[in-house]
Parts: sequence; C-alpha cells; structure tokens
Amino acid sequence: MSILVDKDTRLIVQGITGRDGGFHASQMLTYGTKVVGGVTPGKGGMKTEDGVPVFNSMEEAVRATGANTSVIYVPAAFAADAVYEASDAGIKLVVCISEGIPVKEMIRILPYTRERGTRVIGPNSPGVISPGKAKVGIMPGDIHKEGNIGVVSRSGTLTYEVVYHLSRNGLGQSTCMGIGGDPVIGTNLLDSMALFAADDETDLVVLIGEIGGNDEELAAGIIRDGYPKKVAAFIAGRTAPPGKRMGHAGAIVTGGTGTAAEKIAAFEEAGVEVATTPSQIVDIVKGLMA
Amino acid sequence: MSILVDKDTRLIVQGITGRDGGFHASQMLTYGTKVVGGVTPGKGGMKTEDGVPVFNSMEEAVRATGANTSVIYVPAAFAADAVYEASDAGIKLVVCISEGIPVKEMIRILPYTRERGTRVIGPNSPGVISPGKAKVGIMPGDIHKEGNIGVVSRSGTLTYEVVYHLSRNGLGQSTCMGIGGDPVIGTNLLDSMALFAADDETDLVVLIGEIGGNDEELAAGIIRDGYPKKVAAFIAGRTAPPGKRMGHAGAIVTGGTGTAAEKIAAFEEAGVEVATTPSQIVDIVKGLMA
Amino acid sequence: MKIHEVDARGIFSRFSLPVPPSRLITEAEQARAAAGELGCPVVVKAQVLVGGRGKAGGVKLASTPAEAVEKARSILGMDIKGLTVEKVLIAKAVDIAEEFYAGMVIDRISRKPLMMISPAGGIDIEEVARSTPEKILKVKIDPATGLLPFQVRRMASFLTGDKEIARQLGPVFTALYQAFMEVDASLAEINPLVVDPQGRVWAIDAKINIDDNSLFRHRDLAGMRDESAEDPGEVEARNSDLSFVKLDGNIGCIVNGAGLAMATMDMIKHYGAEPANFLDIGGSSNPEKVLAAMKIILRDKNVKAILINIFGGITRCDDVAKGLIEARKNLKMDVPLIVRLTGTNEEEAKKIIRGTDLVSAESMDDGVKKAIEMAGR
Amino acid sequence: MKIHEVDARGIFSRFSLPVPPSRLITEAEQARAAAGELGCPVVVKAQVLVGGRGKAGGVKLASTPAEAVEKARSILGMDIKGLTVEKVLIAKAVDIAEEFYAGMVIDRISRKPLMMISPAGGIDIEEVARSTPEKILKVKIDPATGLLPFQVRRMASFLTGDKEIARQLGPVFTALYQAFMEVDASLAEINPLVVDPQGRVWAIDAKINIDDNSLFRHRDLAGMRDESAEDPGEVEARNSDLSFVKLDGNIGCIVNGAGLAMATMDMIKHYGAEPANFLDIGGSSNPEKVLAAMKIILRDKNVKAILINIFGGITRCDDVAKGLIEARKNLKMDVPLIVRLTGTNEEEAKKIIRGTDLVSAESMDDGVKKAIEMAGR
Repeated sequence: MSILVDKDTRLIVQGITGRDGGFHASQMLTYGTKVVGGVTPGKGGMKTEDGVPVFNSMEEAVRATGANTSVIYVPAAFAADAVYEASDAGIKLVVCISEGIPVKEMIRILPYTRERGTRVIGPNSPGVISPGKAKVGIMPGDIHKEGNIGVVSRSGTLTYEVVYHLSRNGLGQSTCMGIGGDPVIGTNLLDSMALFAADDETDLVVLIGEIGGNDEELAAGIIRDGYPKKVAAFIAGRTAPPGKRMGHAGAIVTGGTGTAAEKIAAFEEAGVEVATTPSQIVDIVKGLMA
Repeated sequence: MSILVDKDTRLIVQGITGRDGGFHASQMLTYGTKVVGGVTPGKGGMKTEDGVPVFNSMEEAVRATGANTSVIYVPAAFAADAVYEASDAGIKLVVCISEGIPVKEMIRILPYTRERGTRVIGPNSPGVISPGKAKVGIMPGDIHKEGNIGVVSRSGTLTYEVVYHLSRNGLGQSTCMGIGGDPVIGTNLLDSMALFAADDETDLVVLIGEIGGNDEELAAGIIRDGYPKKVAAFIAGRTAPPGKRMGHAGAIVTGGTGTAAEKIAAFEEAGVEVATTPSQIVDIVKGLMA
Repeated sequence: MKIHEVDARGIFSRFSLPVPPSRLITEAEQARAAAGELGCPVVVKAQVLVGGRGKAGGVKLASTPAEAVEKARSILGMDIKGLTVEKVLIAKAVDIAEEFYAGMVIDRISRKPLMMISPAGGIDIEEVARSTPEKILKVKIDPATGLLPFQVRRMASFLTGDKEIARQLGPVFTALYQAFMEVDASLAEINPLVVDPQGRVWAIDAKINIDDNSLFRHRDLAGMRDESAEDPGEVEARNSDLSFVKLDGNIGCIVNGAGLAMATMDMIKHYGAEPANFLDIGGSSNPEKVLAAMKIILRDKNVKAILINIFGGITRCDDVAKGLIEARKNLKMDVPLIVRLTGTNEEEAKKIIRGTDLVSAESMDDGVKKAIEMAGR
Repeated sequence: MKIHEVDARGIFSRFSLPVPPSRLITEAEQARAAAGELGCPVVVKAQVLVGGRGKAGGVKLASTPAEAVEKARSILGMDIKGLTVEKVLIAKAVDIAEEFYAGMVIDRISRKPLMMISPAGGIDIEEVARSTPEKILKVKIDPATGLLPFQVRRMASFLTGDKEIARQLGPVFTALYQAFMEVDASLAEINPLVVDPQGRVWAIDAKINIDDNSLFRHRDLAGMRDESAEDPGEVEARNSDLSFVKLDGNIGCIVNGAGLAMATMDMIKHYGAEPANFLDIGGSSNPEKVLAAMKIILRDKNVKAILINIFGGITRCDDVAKGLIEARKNLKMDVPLIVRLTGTNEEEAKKIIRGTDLVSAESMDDGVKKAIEMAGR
C-alpha cells in the first residue's frame, strides 16, 4: 500500500502549458507517474512535447482520460477556480502546488470539495510521492526510496532535506506528503496522520511541523491518546521572532501562541522524540525501529 | 422500531409561547411525547401552563434538557433562523411546521444542517408520529394506531384522511410523516423511503404524492429497481389546471411536467397500485397484506 | 408571483444586463415621443402576464414613430388569453444575428440554483427540452460560492466559438445569477439573448417570477404585482391569506390543506361532477377566514352547492364551525352547505353545528356525494 | 499586511460601524482646526503600526483646540518601538460607561471565520484569553450563511442585559463580519467597543490586517501599505518577491523554502552562532531573485558570511548557481559565500560553480559549520 497516490493514479496537470507545469509534467512522467492529460483553457487539442494531450476543461479531460487525480500549477488568481473545476469534474485528489490563494477562498473551497468527495492537498504544497509508484508534485524523485516510513510536513524543501537523510541511511518511505504552509489547508496534520494510521505499509510516521497554529499540539494529543504508529518529529522555527510571518502565510507566532517551544513540549509530553536538526531524524528513526 | 421519533425523543418546542406552539405542546404532552422544554427568545425562565420550562436559546435549552429533537412553530420570517439555531445546538431532528420559508433560505439551510448532522423534516410539514410512542407535530393523535404501515406524504390533512381510514380498518402505522409541500424540503420522498426500508417494523409503505416536481417518478424508479417493502400510493391533483400553484408552493404543473397522470403512470409501470380516492387505499393495503 | 416584462427589464438593468432602452406607455399617442427618443426601429410589446404574446399578435415592429403609434393602438385593448392589454412597452429594436436562451430556476432534486442555456433561443424552451434536449446545457450553482469562472467558460463555449461574444457572455451569466438570487426569483429568463450583426450581446426580453414566500422581505417587489391580470377571487383570497384557484364546475369547495383540497376536487370529478374551485383555508384558520372563503366562492354564480371538508390538525374544527355559523348569518346564501368535520375539537364543532340547516356528512365520500346530489336538484 | 488605524476606521465607516468622526494630520498646528471642527474634547492618537501605543504615550486626551495642538506636537516625531510617529489622528472623544471587545479572525482548525467578543474591552485580548478565558465568547460563522440572527442574539446577551444596547450591537457585529470578509482581512478588531453614558455604542478604535495573498484583488487596499513603518530590506524583498525578516546575528542566509530557511536559522543557533536574517527565495526562482537576495543581505554590515542553502525541487539548482555567479560579478562583496546545492539539476549547478571562489558545502550541517567558522575569522 501507501496513501493517496500509487500505480492507479491517473493524473491531469492543470496549467500544463505553463513553464512549471510543463517542466514538472515531464519530471513526473519520467518518474513513472501516469500523466494522462493536461488542461489549459483555450489550448485544448494540442499535445505537449511528451505527447500528453491538452484539454480546454477538466470536464473534457476527465471524460477523455478517466483521470482520478489532478495537480495544479497555475497563477494564484486562477488557482481557486482550478480546484473548483477539478472537484466538479469528479477528481478525487487535487494536489495544489500553486501558492497565494486568499484564505477567504480556501474557506469556501473546502466545504465545496468535501461535498463532492474530493480531497485537497495544499495549497502551497510540494506534492505527494509514494516512492517507486507515483510522484505528484515538484519534489525531486531521486532522493526518495521505497519503504515503510510515512512523512508529512508543512514545508517543501525541509521535507526533501529530511527524506534525503532517511534514504541515504537506508530508511525508505511509504508516502511523503507536503501539506502546505498556509493557515487553511485542505488536508492538515491530523487528517494526514489518520491516513497513515490506516495504511498497512506505514510503520512509522515522521511529522515535520513549524511555528504557527496548533496542529502539532493537537497531533500530540492524538499520539498521547494512542496512535497506532511510531512517531518522530521535527519543528522548524525555534529562532523565529514573534509577530513576523516566516515565509509561509501560516508560519507566524501571534499573541505568544504557536511557538516552536510549545509544540516541542507537547510532543515530548506525548513521548515523541523531537530532532534538533534535520539529519538527527535518522538517529531517532533508527532508535524507534530497533 | 419505527423511524425518526419514539420513546427516546426528547423534544424542544421552538415558539412555545405562541398560540400554535403552546396548544400543540400541550397536545403532544397529552399524547405522551417527552416535551422537555421550549424556546422563545426573551421569555426564558418562565414555565408554560403544563410546566414546561422556557429558555431564551436552543443552546441553553439543549444544555439544560439533553434534547435531541425540536419542532418549530414560529412565523415564516423567523423560521429559518430557528432551524439554524437548532442545528447549531446539536439537535439531530428538526421538524419544521412553520410554512412560508423562502426557497433561497432552504437551499442555504440544508447544506448547513447536513454538515452538522441534523435531519430536517419540512418546512410546511404536519410533523411525524410513531403511534403509541411519540408525536411531534400537529396531527390529531387519536386517529393513529400502532402497526406496521409506514406513511409518507407531501400533504398534511390528506395524510390524516388516509390514516383515519387505515386505523378504522385495523391497519396500524409504524410511523407517519408529512414531508411538506414546498419545492425544496429537508427530507424528500426518496429519503423517507430509505428510512422505512431500513425499519424492521415497517412492512408496507403508503406514499401520498401530489402534482409538481418529479419525486414520485424517482420513487417509482427505486421501486422498480427493487424496494424491500410493499408499496401503495395515492396522488392528489388529477384535476389541477396547469400553471396554477395549488396551495403548496411545490404543487404546480409547469411546462407540462409534474402532472398527476405522469406520476400515476410511473407508479403503475413500477407495479404499484394507485388509489383513486383516499379511502380506497385501505382495499389496496388489505390486498397487499393478504 | 409573475411580474411584467417592464419590471423584469428594470431588475435586469439594475444588475447591468445589456437591456435595450425602452419606455412604458398606456396611450397609443405616447408611442410617438417614445419612438422618437429611442430612435427607430422600435418594438411595440404588449405587457400581459401570459406567454405566447408574439403568436397572439402582441409584439410588433415599427420603423417610424407614426407606425409605432399605429401598432400601439392595435395592441392596446387587445385580448390575449383572457387578459386585456393596458400597457405597452416601446423598446429600441435590435437586429438579430444569433438567438440564445439563458434561464434560471431552483433544481428541486439537487436543491441548487440551476442555470440553463441553449443556442436555440427565441422559442419555447420547454419545446427545446422535449425535442432536442442536447441543445440545453444545465449548470448547477453552489450558492456558497456563486457562479464560478470555469462554469462561465463552459457555458460560453457551449453557445459560441467567438471569443469576443464569449467575453460579453460571462458578465451576462453572472448578472443573471445575481439578479435571480437577489430578488428571490423562482424563475428568471432571457429569451432571446441575442447577438446583433455587430457582435454585441443584448437581453431583448425579460421574464422573472418571484418566490411568493419571499415577499415579506421584498416590499419593493410586492408592489409589482398586477392584480388586474388575476381573477378577482384569487386576489381577494390572497388578501385573506387563502389559496384559491377558480375552476369551471358548480361545486364549491372549502378545504383545509392543499393535498386534501386537491383530493376533494379529484373525488368530485371521480363521482361524475366538476369542482368550481380549489380553496385551501390553510392551518391555524380562524372564523374570519372561513367567512372570507365563503364570500369568494359565492361570487361565482355557477356554484350550486358548497362542500366544506375539514380534517382538523392545526386547524380546529370548532373554529371552522363558528365561521360557518357566522357566514350563514351574514351572507345571502341560497346554496346548500354540506359540512364534514373530523379531527381536533371535532366534538365541540359538532355541538356548534347541531340544530342548524347545515347538511352534515359522515365522511369525505359521503360529503362529496351529498354535494353532487344537492347541486343537481 | 497591517494598515493604519485611520484606514481601518475608514473601512469600518464604509460598513456603517459607529466610528466617531476624525481628522488625520501631519503638522501639530493642524490639530487646532481639526479639534475645532470636531468639537472638544478630542483624542490625539499616534498612527503607528505597532500595539501598545497608549502605554508608550502615543494616545492623549485634549479638552481644547490649543491643548490638541500641544498634544499633537508631543506625539508627532515620537519614537514608539522603533517607529517614528509621522501622522496623528484627531478623533472626537467619547465618554465611556462600558468597554467591550469585538474581533474577528479565521479559525485554522474549523476553517471558518471566528468572531470573538468580550465584556472585558479596552485591554489586551490575549491577556484576557490567558487570565479569564470565560470572559471571551467565540462564535464560528459559516461563510455560506453569514452571521445568523441567533448568533447575534447570543453575542449581544453575552455582553449586556440592556435591550437598547443589545439592539445597537446586532448591526455592529454584522458590519464587523461583512467588513472582515469584504476586505479579505486576517484580523479585524474593535477594541474597545464602548457604550457612552447616554447608552450609545461607539467603535472608538479600529485595527485591520489584510491577508497578503488577497492583495492581487484589492488594489485599493494595497495602497494602504506604509513602507515607512517597515525595515527597508523587507520592503525591497517584497518588491523582489522574496520573504525576508531581519534578525540580529552575523550569518546571512539565502534558502529556498520557508521551512528549510527556518531550519537553517535554527541550526546556526544550534551550532552556537546567530542568523542575520530569514530569507526564502521561494519556488521557481530565477537568477535575478538570487541577485536581489544577495543585495538585501549585503545591506546589513553585521553580516560576516552568507550561507546559500538550496534543496532543489521546483527551484532548479542551475538557476541558483547562475544567480550566484552573476551576483559575484556585479556586487562589491567582501564576505565569503558558502554554497550548498542539492536536488533538481544539481549536477549542472555544480559544473557552473566549479572553479569559482564560492565555498562548496556537502551538506546543510557542513554548510552551517563552515559559515560559522568563516564568519568568526
């Protein structure tokens, strides 16, 4: 198994004729992902250099290809519409790489997608990869390795950093997912943990959190109450000053809450060891696996 | 068994200090329904003549009484808010007797209540009764009799008429529900049939339809595809002229669709016998029971 | 509630739909100035609350102000499906290159606003739905999000391959949706939505029905009701909070509940006679309502008997009985009154009626049969 | 994005919140006319984008126009938490009988707008939340329905038992919600929301933060940004589409991705040094962005070494390498550049860098250690 994406993933790339969409469509194809089509309104009928057919709308694309998943690489002003369109067309998993969607749009999108049975990852997500099966997103495929560790993270490149160390030390992954750094996201830390809890192939979950919000504290509560998998954690932002947005819209300490110290304390109270540097995750995981 | 209401029903009457709310609260208490409280904003703290405590809000009422059901008798302009408030307070079944809620409110209410796990009956419903167990609504209790027939109807008094004949002929009911005559209602004919299908105590369902919409046609489709209970039907409005709203907001033949003839034909194609007068239902039911 | 085209145009204009300018007139001679101001050619359109005006000759083109007067004169006073034309609209004419249809209703099953568009505009959309349903695209709109850009693109490309026309259609769809929602419409139609030879889009007709249940919060719209276009009994019934529909038979009915009222009419027909009306006195009725109902039915001189069929629930039988006695006292009434009362406070009601000349019926069937028999005498 | 009180008051007024009239001035002498027009007493309020103005002496009462001038003079030019006061607001003063708090945010967990109200107004709401959380009522609002009447009743009765005050609070809550949603706010606060001795409700302070992600559709609001209240490096970074936060250490960082950037800062601290900044060059970065990042960091004379930590994904390592080479060419640069590049197009990048004076690091740990060592030389 694995979660979210695998050999049955049939992917549409929304914004495939853009620079990033085109580049990563190629990369995903090379990795082995079944990229069955792309969508750019007004450019339907053409094919990409890789031979992927382009459609004018998600409805056409899904009808023609039987796609079940989409990944979004469109500018912020059009990204919300791309999520709605994918959900309306019956897509079950939408991975939104695009960043910059206003929070007010997200709070309208998520009830809409839930009503239609669509799961959203992101926005501002690096994507989801089940090594050896499918890659949907922008992460470099070659740093991953098949295995039994689930990785969920609010960050992008920090996740690659952690995965890089895991793989080099022979610790493969079932699925690695970046949930995005915005305050309101389609699939949060808790949702992701529930997915991994139900996955036979995942034996251990690495949680990569950061300052802002209290998802990590809630995750710690779930672990304390009995989570079926082993857990290791890392929290970014110990040195972040309060009141400043640290890149991600959701990474901000406000009114003294959402600090890294609180999150680390919550995990430690729940018996979860928290790494102080990304590479230290390896030692913790090895310890838990032993 | 039975559906929706029974001895575990703990009822709040919304609008209990009004004429209708007060009268029917008494009637329901007399029938044996557990009327645990009432709500009228600004009148909290008093008790009704029957000793039912009145609260200012549904939240207070539910906290104080552990209610799981509410029934609404408030003017149209306040009825939508009463449904929202009940759902927000955690009420699982809201029976809306009030009529005159704009359709645009209903299409906002129903996603709201669904998200919160609340079932709405109505608006413009006469209520729900499980004879011998609980009565939530305005129907005269004494015409009902315990038994194994489920009755679902878009009408109020027409239902009493049919039930009256059933009971006088020894044919008791598991639950009788009026779903309301508006075009957009919380629980439609199909939803009601699904509830009866899952009820052990119901052996036969009497469907009382009328002109307008195509719920009856869809119900006929479900029966044709294999419905687990026997069905008898009645359709009101054979003589209704097209384009005229016949009392109920939803009872109108438009563009040649929604006629009684179409609905009767659909039922007959599905093998359901349709009575020509309310009293004739008795003969059909007796035939099916034999 | 139906409103006149002129009012629907006004609402559409408020939402920036491209409605050609127009003037409403009540005297033929006013057409001269109107046509002069607007510039000819103009269309002269009867303002009546029924469909099929065009076929009935109620819509005519005029190429000069003098011709506009002449056409207005021929239309004013015309009878269209029983309604007299008292007002005509003089509207700037638009040359037509293409005709589309755009309309909105609430979809009862999905419980969502539904926009319907078709490249086959200008004709009866119900006919299109029957004969060529593939020419209608239906798009459900989520009221929480409104009409979304991808839906606008889908609809525009269903109607046209022309990018410039498509660009104009987006705001039309959005405005139609907004107008529909804002005024609590049950129907809003632009038929036809036209493209002129220069490629400009125009909404040259407008139809809006308002959800009656919403009128309590739309005082401005309630004023658009045209009572002259309705049966006087129906107007009076509404003012007394009764539901009434006039029919052609001779047996009047007063019933509580719409379903039971329809079933009563159906039963009259079933036993071989014809109902004179549909009349639902509703729930919570009081004696005044029964009196009002009686007066409305007695307007109709065809009525030979009145059947009162009441099954008490929220309606209390004693209230109805009191109303009947009062009506009997106050109204000149030479038709027999057959009364069937069952349900809440039935015994009190029977006590009130006992000893009067009201004919008591034991059941609905009994009441209907007695009414038919007495009407035939 | 934070906006000044005066702009927040303007937005609140647009939604009919009861904001006392006011005038914005930049010269103390202007206070005389302002106070004269408004009528004394007036409040003289420093317009700075930080909290705690009152405690810092930036808010003063004046009972005559002359006193207003004097108070304005004392506040203009004042330094409040590192910001110089350049504008003051002269607002009509309101006598205070009761002080409430009303605020709105988006609740991250329920993903809904959240209104928070408290009878303990006028003080720091975070302090109330810590010490007496029972004095805060939180109400989640469904954006599909808006604030509902029952929620308004609940909130009003939480604040007051007075019916007349409650009647005024309803429209205040509704307007606060509408303003919050319309301008895509991430925070909107009225603190305090006061009742005067005559029982009238007033919003005497206003605070609004705007969701940065929404600025593309609020050109009018984007103009309310006060760059003078920000670090010049942060302004320059935003204009180059970079995320930058200035800190006090001596090791500059250029990192792709916010999480990795934070982890880099944390690691510098972990190994005993201090980061000079947070800087995320984001995804899809191009050579121009790397150049801009370098320039911003080099403004800070404390910086003794710059660590470039890139893990390529959507960012291509070769783009970054090109930017570095270009920066090296164009910028006067006397600090060492430690470069760690891993991921997409890593090999191409390494080819580009080979043979330059850039210090190559094999890992993040290696890069951080080398940067600390070189900064200490």
